[in-house]
Amino acid sequence: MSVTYIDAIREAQETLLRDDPRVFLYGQDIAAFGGAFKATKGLVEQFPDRVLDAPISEDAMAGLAIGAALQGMRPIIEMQFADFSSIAFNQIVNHAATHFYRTGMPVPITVRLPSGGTAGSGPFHSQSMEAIYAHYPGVVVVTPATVADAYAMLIESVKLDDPVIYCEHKFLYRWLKAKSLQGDGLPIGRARITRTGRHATVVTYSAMVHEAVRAAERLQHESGWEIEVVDLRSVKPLDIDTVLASVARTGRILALGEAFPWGGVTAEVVSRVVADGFHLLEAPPMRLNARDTPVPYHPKLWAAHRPTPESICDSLRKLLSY
Amino acid sequence: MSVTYIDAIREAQETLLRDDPRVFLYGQDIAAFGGAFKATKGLVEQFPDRVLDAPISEDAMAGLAIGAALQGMRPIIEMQFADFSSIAFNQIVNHAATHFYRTGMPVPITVRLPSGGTAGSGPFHSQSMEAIYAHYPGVVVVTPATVADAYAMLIESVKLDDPVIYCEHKFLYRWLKAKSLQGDGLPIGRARITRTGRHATVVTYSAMVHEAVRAAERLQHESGWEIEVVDLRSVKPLDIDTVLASVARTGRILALGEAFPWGGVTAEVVSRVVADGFHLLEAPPMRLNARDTPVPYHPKLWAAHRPTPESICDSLRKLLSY
Amino acid sequence: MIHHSNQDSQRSGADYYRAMYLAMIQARLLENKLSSLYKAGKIVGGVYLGKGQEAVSAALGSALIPGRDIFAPLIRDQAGRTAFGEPFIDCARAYLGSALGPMKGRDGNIHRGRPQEGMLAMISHLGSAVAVVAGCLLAKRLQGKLPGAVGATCVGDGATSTGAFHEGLNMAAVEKLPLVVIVANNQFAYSTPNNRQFACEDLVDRARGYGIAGYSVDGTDFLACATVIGNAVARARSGEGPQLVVAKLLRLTGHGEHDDGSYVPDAVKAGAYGRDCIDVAEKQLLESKIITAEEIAEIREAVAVDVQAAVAQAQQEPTPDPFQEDWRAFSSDFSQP
Amino acid sequence: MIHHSNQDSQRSGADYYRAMYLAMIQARLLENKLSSLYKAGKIVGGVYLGKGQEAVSAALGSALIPGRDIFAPLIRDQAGRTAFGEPFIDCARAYLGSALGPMKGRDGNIHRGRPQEGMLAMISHLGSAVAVVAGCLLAKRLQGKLPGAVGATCVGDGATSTGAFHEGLNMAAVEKLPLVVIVANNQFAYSTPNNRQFACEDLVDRARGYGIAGYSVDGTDFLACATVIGNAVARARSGEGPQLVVAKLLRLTGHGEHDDGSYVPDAVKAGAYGRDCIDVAEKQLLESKIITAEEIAEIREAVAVDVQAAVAQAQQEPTPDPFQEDWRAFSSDFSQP
Ligand SMILES: Cc1ncc(C[n+]2csc(CCOP(=O)(O)OP(=O)(O)O)c2C)c(N)n1
Ligand SMILES: Cc1ncc(C[n+]2csc(CCOP(=O)(O)OP(=O)(O)O)c2C)c(N)n1
Ligand SMILES: [Mg+2]
Ligand SMILES: [Mg+2]
Repeated sequence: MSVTYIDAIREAQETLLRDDPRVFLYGQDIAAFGGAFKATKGLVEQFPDRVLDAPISEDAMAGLAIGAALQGMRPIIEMQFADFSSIAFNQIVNHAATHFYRTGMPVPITVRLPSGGTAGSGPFHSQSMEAIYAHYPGVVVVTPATVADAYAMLIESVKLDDPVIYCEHKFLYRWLKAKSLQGDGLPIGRARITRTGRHATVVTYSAMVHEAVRAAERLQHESGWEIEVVDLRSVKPLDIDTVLASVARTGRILALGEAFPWGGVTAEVVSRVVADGFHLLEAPPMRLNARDTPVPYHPKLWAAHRPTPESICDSLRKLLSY
Repeated sequence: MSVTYIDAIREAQETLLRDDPRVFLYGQDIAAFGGAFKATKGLVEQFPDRVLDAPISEDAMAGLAIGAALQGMRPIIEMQFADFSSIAFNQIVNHAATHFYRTGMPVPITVRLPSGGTAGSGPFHSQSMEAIYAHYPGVVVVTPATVADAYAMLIESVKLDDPVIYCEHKFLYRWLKAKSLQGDGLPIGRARITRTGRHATVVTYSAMVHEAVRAAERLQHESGWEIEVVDLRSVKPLDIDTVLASVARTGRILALGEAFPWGGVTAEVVSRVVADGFHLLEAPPMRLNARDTPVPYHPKLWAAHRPTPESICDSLRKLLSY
Repeated sequence: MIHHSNQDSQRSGADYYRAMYLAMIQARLLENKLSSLYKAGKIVGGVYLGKGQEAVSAALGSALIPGRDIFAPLIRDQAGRTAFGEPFIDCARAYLGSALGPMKGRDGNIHRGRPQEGMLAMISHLGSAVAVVAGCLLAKRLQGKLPGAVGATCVGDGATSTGAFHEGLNMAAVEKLPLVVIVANNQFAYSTPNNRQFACEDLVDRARGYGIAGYSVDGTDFLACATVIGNAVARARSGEGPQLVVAKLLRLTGHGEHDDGSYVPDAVKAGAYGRDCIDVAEKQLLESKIITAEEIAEIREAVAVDVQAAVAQAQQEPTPDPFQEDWRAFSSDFSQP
Repeated sequence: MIHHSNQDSQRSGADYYRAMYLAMIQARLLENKLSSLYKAGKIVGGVYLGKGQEAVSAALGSALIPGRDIFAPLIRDQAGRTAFGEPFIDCARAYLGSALGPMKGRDGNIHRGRPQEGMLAMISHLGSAVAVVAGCLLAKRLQGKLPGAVGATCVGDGATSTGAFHEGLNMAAVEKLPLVVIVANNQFAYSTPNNRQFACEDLVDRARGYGIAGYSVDGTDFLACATVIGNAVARARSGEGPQLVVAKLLRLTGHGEHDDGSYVPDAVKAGAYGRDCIDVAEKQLLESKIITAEEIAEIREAVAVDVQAAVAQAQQEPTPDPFQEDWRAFSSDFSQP
């Protein structure tokens, strides 16, 4: 038996609906159709009142979720693509995110963002928006990279009292498989050492974890370098301790992400590492992000826009040769 | 004669309207009323067709500007507060920002964002959103800190073919005065050394330039430290060369900003400095931002939420004592 | 403070009128005090008053049932807030920056609420409460608590131009939720007149496009507000789906106390909607013998004392101490894995 | 390729019908080819077709004047695009990822346009074109080029729920711009039926709430579309302000070619709107003797050749080379101070 990343998301929602009557799902085409990516397939049949199709109104979808959460529910809203959450931006960052600080009453909503690039998806169906949301105080932003994390972190997201932006990577949906949903029980806020190494650390998250591991394997095979890969798992809160511990071992860090290069997760990681771990560094911390253009449509351009095992290896070689 | 920062913004718009028939202004309450902050006072009388009141529709305001720009105009839209541009977010980052890359045709709009905190303004009238926009490829983000820059950079913004987010700081509106509008002619994309020094560099922008200078003066007076202050002027493009040249002289850097602490300008600055200037550093690069909560209403909380000359001095003392 | 007795069901008749009137006086006297405090430099930040809009706001607030219904007041809803049970001290604390009270000085002025008790704390972004109230009602439906409950919010004429207003109202209509939306069309959004805000003849013409009920009312007419708004709430309560009421009136003050409202033409001020709804209320209540002149005097006197007491209390209270603040935007504690 | 002759003024009568019909056949045959290419794995990414919606789209595109008017097509507007003058090769290049053509492989499929020539390049976010077209028209007004010009866009039933649609339409109404908005109500937004999208009886009921003209039309009826949409464009052109046309019809294909549309009930498919507007067009044109059976056959044959040629050309063309790309999102060069 094998279970995919999208299966895990579906299973988590089924578990949540079954175990917690406060949970309901709201999103475009998620009921009878089962969602654009089938993340809610079959759920409306089991929970007919709690899986609801939404109009094309992302702002109001988020608003509705906030209201329902204030009344004790635990809504999960599905954006059809992360890119369309730009319409829900105001409700998320100004309403949900500020509410606990302002009133003492948290807003436990979970916003599912099908994120990241796939070949041929173009500028408006490929975005990685984690840095946008993480910039704002009051929102948790999680970025599962494994099947087990996809499952466990969605369940944990819904249990958290704070609003959570759950960034699920579309590239992993059907490509990433595991034997089971069983994970290691790490909570949100804790990073994982996905691969141990001695010579350099790659800090990354979401689909790039897999590209980093590929690059690491290639470098090990080619030249014996042992690269440690840290999967942040959540970008806010960001587990800088685990990152620093890794850098303490390796002395070198590459922060890797698929998002646009200005600011973002990699900048935050590097800035925190140099603030607290400057003395640990044997080489300048490096960053590798997507290029500074919209995500291109053509598969050849797309493949050159995001980091790849090749470009990660290039960066690592530079880092290692410093 | 003295001219304030808000005068400069008004004058720039008057100059633009007078000299360029492609320019028009669109925004809530900007015509007869002259704008919430009087940045357009008297302009509708001079240019009755080109100063237009908008409905409370920020998304459509940005959309309208994009369309007008595609037809050869040079719209300037005023958001009543930067915080309300969250409603225009989609049109700005997905429509205006991507258009040149996608079609080869640039979208010369200028979006004025009355930004930053003032006492008693609270979570929704105090935000600094430069990092949000700068994250996206295709938008220029400028953050004038002086009266002359407020004038010259608004004029330059409108002349640029790319979309520009013009972040004007509300705290400076009436507080900041100059003898004239005359500046030094630095273009967008070039930082300025506002104050020279030898012992540490503070890299900042917008209202924080003045707080940094105050802190520098205090440290000089108290203990003879000579702090260099770099005003980025535009956060995208970001003039890392000027920053690196300063760090080459001082060996120490504090990146300072008024925005939320996760990511943002300070993280981008530090990450670029360590990438290219690691060998120049004699101490870990530091950051100082606002606290990680919404901007509080109460003046006492607000004053402790943003960096102040005191907290900047504290950071600098730490930086200097490393 | 004179309290609005907690109702179990929607008020009607004389009770409703009296509750409305009381709330209107409470709002007016409290807001007059806020205005003086502002002018005396005792309030930092904006002061936004509902002068001239009390009848509309009170008609809504007095028709709602605290503890059962949801109310999302906007900037000119002091009367509705009071009618819904918000004590003066909440207002005084928010404006004066007391560290006690629901917002603890973290947010101020009209950005206050008691969401735990069904009175939402507005954010500034206009129109955004509509979907949030719809969500509260959807939750109640899922929880089996919807029968007999309603949710309500007020917006201005300007807020009807927001995408949020449209998306929220359409969504509520699709879900047939008992949502009452009052548009207080005071003819201006800050300085912007209706003809720069919309092009329809009457905003109530929007109701049909959402498939919901729509009513117009003269917002300065106390009894008419009671009837139209009271009925709209009652219809929503009885399961007839969203209700839109468009009340026409005039703001009898600036947009905020910093604004003299000089852009409002004299002819408009002198026109039909320029009258003060409190004068109208008193006249109507006296004529229909629901209240006596003595009672009016008593109410005004008692309310003035309550206002004074609330402000005095808030003024003595501690302001927030940045060193005591925990500066946390998360309720979860992530420091302990 | 058979070209749509550049009109100087809006077409009418037989000319208009013939132009519409040609565009419909062009769209249908081109899209059939796209569908085959997709199924053969020759297209990466989504393929979105306008099958069943050609009459509406062509009625609009054929009523517009290229070079003078603005057109913002949406996902099911191949017919309107062609009628407005977009050559097949633009479509073929966008779908097949040619490095030539307006989007150079940077964007694909329906996200293409020639904004320099008044045909906007849509972004995916539904509803966002409405305000942009309004802006184009406002620019024309300021430039003194508005008289005789119009701007038009199509949206689906689903897109009417967006805040962008509302804000844009309201803004255009306030400015009384000659904006024509066609709502192609194909009864589904992806899988979502109308009753989960809105609660009004007919979307045309929204027109009054914006203070603009509104018309309904059977979108499968060729002649009716010509009349209603043609008239709406003519009215806008003559200065009567924004025009809303709601066309009822059915998408005769999935949402995209990846989708079998199995959620559309058989009864709906078999119902009045399930008919193919091209069949209707041919019947009506033959009956009214505007066109002969031979002409139809000739048009179909000639168009098939044009389609083949465009696809063949695009298939031979180079795809983008990442090493040649300049990877710049700014048109300004900031590297030289
Ligand atoms: C989305 C948004 N844009 C702009 C503002 C700034 N603003 C605050 S009140 C106001 C005018 C509101 O007018 P209206 O809705 O008619 O309410 P009124 O003040 O007349 O009661 C504006 C533009 C805002 N709060 N929200
Ligand atoms: C703001 C936004 N949300 C979601 C989507 C995803 N999406 C693409 S097409 C579509 C359905 C559109 O339905 P409708 O407007 O009726 O047009 P149709 O496809 O029926 O022609 C959806 C939900 C989008 N493009 N934009
Ligand atoms: Mg108003
Ligand atoms: Mg549709």
